[in-house]
Amino acid sequence: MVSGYELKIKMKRNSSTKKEQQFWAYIFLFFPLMLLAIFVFIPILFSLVISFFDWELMASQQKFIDINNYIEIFGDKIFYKAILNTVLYTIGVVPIQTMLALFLAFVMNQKIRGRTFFRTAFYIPAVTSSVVTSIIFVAIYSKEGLLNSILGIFGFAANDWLTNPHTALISIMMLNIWTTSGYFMVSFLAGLQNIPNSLYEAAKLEGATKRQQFWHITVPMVRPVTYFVVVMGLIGCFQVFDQVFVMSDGGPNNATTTMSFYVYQNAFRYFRLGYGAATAIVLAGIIMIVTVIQKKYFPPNPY
Amino acid sequence: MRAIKIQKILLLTILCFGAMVYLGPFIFSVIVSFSDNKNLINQPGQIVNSGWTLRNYIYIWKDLPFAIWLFNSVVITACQTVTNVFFSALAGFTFAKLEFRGKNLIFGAMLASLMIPGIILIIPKFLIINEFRMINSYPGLILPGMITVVNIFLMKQFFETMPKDLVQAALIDGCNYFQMFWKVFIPNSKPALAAVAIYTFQGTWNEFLWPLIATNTSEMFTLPVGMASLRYELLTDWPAIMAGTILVSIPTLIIFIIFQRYFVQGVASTGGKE
Amino acid sequence: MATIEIKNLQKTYPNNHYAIKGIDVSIQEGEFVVLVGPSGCGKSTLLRMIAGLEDISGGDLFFNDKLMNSVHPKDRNIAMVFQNYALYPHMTVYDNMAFGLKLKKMPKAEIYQRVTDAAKTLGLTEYIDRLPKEMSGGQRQRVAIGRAIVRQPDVFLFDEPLSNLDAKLRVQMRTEIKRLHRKLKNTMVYVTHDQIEAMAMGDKIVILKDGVVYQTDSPINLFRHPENKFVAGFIGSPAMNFVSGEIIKEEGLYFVTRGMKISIPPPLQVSMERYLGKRVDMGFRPEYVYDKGLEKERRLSTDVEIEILVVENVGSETYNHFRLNGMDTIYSYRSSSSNVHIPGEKLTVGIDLERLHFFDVETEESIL
Amino acid sequence: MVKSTLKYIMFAFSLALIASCIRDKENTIRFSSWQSSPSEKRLTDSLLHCFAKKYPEYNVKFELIPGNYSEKIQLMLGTHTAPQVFYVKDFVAPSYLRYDVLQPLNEYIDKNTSFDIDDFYPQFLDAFTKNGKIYGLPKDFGCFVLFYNTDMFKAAGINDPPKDWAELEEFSRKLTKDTNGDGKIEQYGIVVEPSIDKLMPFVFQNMGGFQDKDGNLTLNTPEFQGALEYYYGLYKKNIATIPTDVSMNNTEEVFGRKRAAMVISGGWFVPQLKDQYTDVNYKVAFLPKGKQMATIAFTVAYSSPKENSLKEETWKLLSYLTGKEGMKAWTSTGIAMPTRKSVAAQLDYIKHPEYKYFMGSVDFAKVFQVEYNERWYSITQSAMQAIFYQKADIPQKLKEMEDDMRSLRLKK
Repeated sequence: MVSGYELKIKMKRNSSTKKEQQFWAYIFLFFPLMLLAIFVFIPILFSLVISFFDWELMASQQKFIDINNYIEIFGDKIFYKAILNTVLYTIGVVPIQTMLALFLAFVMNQKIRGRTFFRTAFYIPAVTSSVVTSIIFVAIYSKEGLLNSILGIFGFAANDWLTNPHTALISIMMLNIWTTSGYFMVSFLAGLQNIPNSLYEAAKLEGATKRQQFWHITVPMVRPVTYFVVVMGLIGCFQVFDQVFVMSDGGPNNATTTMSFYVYQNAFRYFRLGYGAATAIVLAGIIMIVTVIQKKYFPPNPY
Repeated sequence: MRAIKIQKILLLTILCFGAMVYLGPFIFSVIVSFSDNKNLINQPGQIVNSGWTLRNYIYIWKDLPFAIWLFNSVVITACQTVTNVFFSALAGFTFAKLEFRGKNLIFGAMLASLMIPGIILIIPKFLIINEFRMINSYPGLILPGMITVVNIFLMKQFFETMPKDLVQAALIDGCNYFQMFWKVFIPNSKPALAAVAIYTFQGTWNEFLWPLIATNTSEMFTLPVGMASLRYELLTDWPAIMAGTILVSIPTLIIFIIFQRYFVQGVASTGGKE
Repeated sequence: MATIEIKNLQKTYPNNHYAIKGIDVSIQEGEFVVLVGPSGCGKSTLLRMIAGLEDISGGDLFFNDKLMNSVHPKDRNIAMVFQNYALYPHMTVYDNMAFGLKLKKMPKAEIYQRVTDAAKTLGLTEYIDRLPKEMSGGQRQRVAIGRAIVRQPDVFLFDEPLSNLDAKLRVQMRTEIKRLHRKLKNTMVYVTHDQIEAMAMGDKIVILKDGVVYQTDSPINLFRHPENKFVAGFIGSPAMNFVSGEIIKEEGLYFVTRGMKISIPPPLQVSMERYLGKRVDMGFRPEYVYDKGLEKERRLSTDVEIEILVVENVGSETYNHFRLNGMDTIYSYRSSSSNVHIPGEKLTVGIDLERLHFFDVETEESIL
Repeated sequence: MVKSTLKYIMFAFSLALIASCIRDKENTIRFSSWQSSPSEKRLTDSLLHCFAKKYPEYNVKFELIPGNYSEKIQLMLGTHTAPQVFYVKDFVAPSYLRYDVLQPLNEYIDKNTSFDIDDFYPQFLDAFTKNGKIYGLPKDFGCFVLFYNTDMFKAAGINDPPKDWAELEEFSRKLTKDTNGDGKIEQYGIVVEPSIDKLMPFVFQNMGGFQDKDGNLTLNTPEFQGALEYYYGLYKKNIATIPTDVSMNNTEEVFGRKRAAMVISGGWFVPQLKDQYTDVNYKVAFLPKGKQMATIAFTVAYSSPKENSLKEETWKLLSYLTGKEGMKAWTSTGIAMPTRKSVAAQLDYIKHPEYKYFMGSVDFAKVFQVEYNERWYSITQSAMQAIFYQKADIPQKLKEMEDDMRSLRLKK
């Protein structure tokens, strides 16, 4: 490396710090960019290409079928069901986890003994492998599992949460809220601690109650964090996969087939890689439209 | 005064209840994993009354390829975390402190790629790795995770807060740009490096979709993939499965408790900025 | 030690913005040269070009008659002290100073010798194992200087090294750097935006504005004989007063403006002839305005009636701000602290005719 | 700091390096299968052990594939990581055979006259044959029979297993009981599941099928629908249960844990009963007759990928495993039935009190193969679930299934 650099100096008599920087910058970026190209940039384009093929893993030659995959998507009932499930999932999870996280953060931000313990407790689900939490919840949700025995104490009839098509998706949603709310709580907590105390003091002088302080100072001041939490929540929910794979395998009767899971199924169970790529692209389109809409109508900081 | 006291008690009650909800499943899983009653899930209320045993852990460890999965997870996580942090820091430094042609273009492309949902990459990534004949191998598992745009972004933001004078001082002291990066900037970015490292560690250790797709044989599985396969292999042998979940969780838990400060800092630093 | 020769040096940015528009400066061996000017004048850029941290877009830079344009900073045998000290936060004082030497693969013993010597010179011996964050601003500044000293460079470059210190410390460090210069006798180039600092420190001062040298001279010459209106206004505190007026001829040349008629001193009569009937700017320093009632010996101008607006008493002296005859501009006048005026006081003053400056309205050049 | 970081990097990379160096020996034959029970695993191990004894120059490495076996094998074939020898299930065979990825074995079979290909039952060999080329050698077969709990039957006063649909329903009703009087049913007559495999015997018994000879779907026919209505009826009438209703994973477990008196299962269940559910007294019977006697036969073949650097070695293993000697060793425990006539005769299974029902089923058992993309299974599975969990309308569902599947037909 060094000799190359010296060579460069010799070659360019009028070499300069700018040229030198450029030279090093390209060296530094070479490997990262190569990896990014292979595993991010090229795949994005490649994915588009695949989606126009009837791409089969074991076939020696792939068949170009122009937009037939996309045509099939628009007549595919399960695809619509997957979109519906994903949307329901997102609508159910994002607001609740955001509010819960804000609530927890607000409670935690009071002067309370054992804050570190509670923070750790709330955060642990977020750092645990999604496969692990999913498996634990399969046990909890099973017909004779923990949830039903607790509900039984209050006289509720046992329900097989994951094989009942009416409750399967909701069960996974609850798991998701349980895992992520602690994570986002920490984000909110950081946001809350960044609010200058003087604002609260000023509000107190003007006679604002605790509740008014919460709605008129806390909520607007953590808006950038809220934005971040909502965006991350949306992205996470739109791509939920692990829980579905472990807990319900998309069933019963596709009640929990989400978009990501459907992409996976098509590509790696039915080996229809072209069709899978096409569904992924449609999904990506939907996610991007939602983010654009969100950016437009719910900007991070309107002030 | 009394109102404040009542309020405090109320808050504490809420928090304790919350802690129960958040920790309960893990406690449940620990209890089940030590139980010697395979049927216990079928007999509600008897969880605690059953006998205690280490048998489930012994079974998981000795009769299942758990040790191999653990080894795989450790190798992959170690390689990915180290290289990812290194490359992210290097690229972040380059974008933050060096001027070069095409900088804005490259950085713009990277930012744009953040907008693309990851699911779109899975199929082409699989096909590309397959072209390299790397499916079901360590390189196939490690390479795609060696660089993350978000980490580059975080490191860039961090390096931008460091004064430009340091660059010039190092230049005059006779550093080349790599020495400058390695001897001046890296030693001064421990908190950022730790946050990125811990994030990467956690993400890699828990990563499921890619190893699921990129591995075929049990001896290449990582812990999460192995665990997921146990779900169907052990079926309702819940004590054994729960023993597995506990074993998988312990490393993350240890890391989390040791580095909690950095975790929280990391969340705060990513959450604060958008 | 080295001489520095800057010839028609230029700096252009890609957006065709000229930061430095062809500068010529020559610096003698062992000279202490200060580059001064308002912010954005290009003084730091010029310094960084000397250091090799910025590319040279045009012109030549010589050290000891050797062309330096494309020499790497580390090979120019220079040392630089930065505004923000730019100490390596993770290194102790010792390591900070030794870092450059280590990179040069200097023997350990010699590094030790040099660093301890420098530490002794700067009074840092007892702090040698501390980290920068454990030290005060002044101490850090010393470390930064120490780091420069140990390299035993041909040229020291200072980039506003004192601007982050509080006023008192700044004055103290100023003398210390001067003392250091006297001891080391190195060529030093010093950048500051503070003209007082420049006047106090420089053997030679280069005044820059918008990438152009306005004047290069010794401090006293700059004060006495500014070559243009900018330099005249930049040097001195409070700044020089300017008033615009016309040249008329009665029994000799006069400068007239509302309520003021000042006869042009004889040495200037000839050159002012050209401006007869034209507008010129006249400048006079607050130091050379006198209370007619008190000052009898000097040759003062005709009476000027003023009304004091604001009085600033700084202890040793007093700055009185006033308006001239309904004009908007506020002028100042320095009086001794024994002669205290009060706002609203009306006063008759005169200006020392020996100390007048006249400037061409268009070129802003001094008329001599 | 710098040095310790370097150390970590070196450590991580050396780990990876070591890990990737732990490679198999050059001439190792990789062998993959799923495992339905620990007893099957033991059997596989001993069989491979015998092979190793006989041919010590070959290394065979067993790689277990848990969960989603067929997908994984197809993925491995597609990703150049397939083992040299692996199981192929009969009903996914068409999707394997459609690509040119399996090794045709005719050449080897022809060379080795002692292998005696004609000894195989032809219907099992046919399942792996395309255009006259044999791509897999059936190692064994199994078929659905009826297991019934003799204690429960005795307690309900029934002596013989049900012979036809009417008896099956009648007996089930009698066997469904609330044994401890808590108002909930503890014991069901039969355990069924919302799955196409368990339904198909009933369809065949009702003279129906999944597809006709030309490959057109025949779901929307009275025969298919009648079978489905009867099958679902058992559950609807609350005389049958499904595993999830009692928090279990499969029907065998429900039977083993004495929550149901009857179960439809295959030979692989026998060792499980003997190992795990030792307290269950049971007997085996032919499936009850509908319009005709019928059941499904499952056969599994050993196949080998075309992309294989150890073809000769592979053939050695294949021919050992499916040869007379290997098959005898494999099937002598009764885990599965032999697909060679000679082995069946040798083992005398035709007269065995239990196995005779498996061997006897060969006469009327059908091999179930579907010539549609893998997705057909998920579609039918979803439909079955919709019927069982959501009480979906059966005729309408059948029509939907046909519509959804039509475009998935495999290209020739």
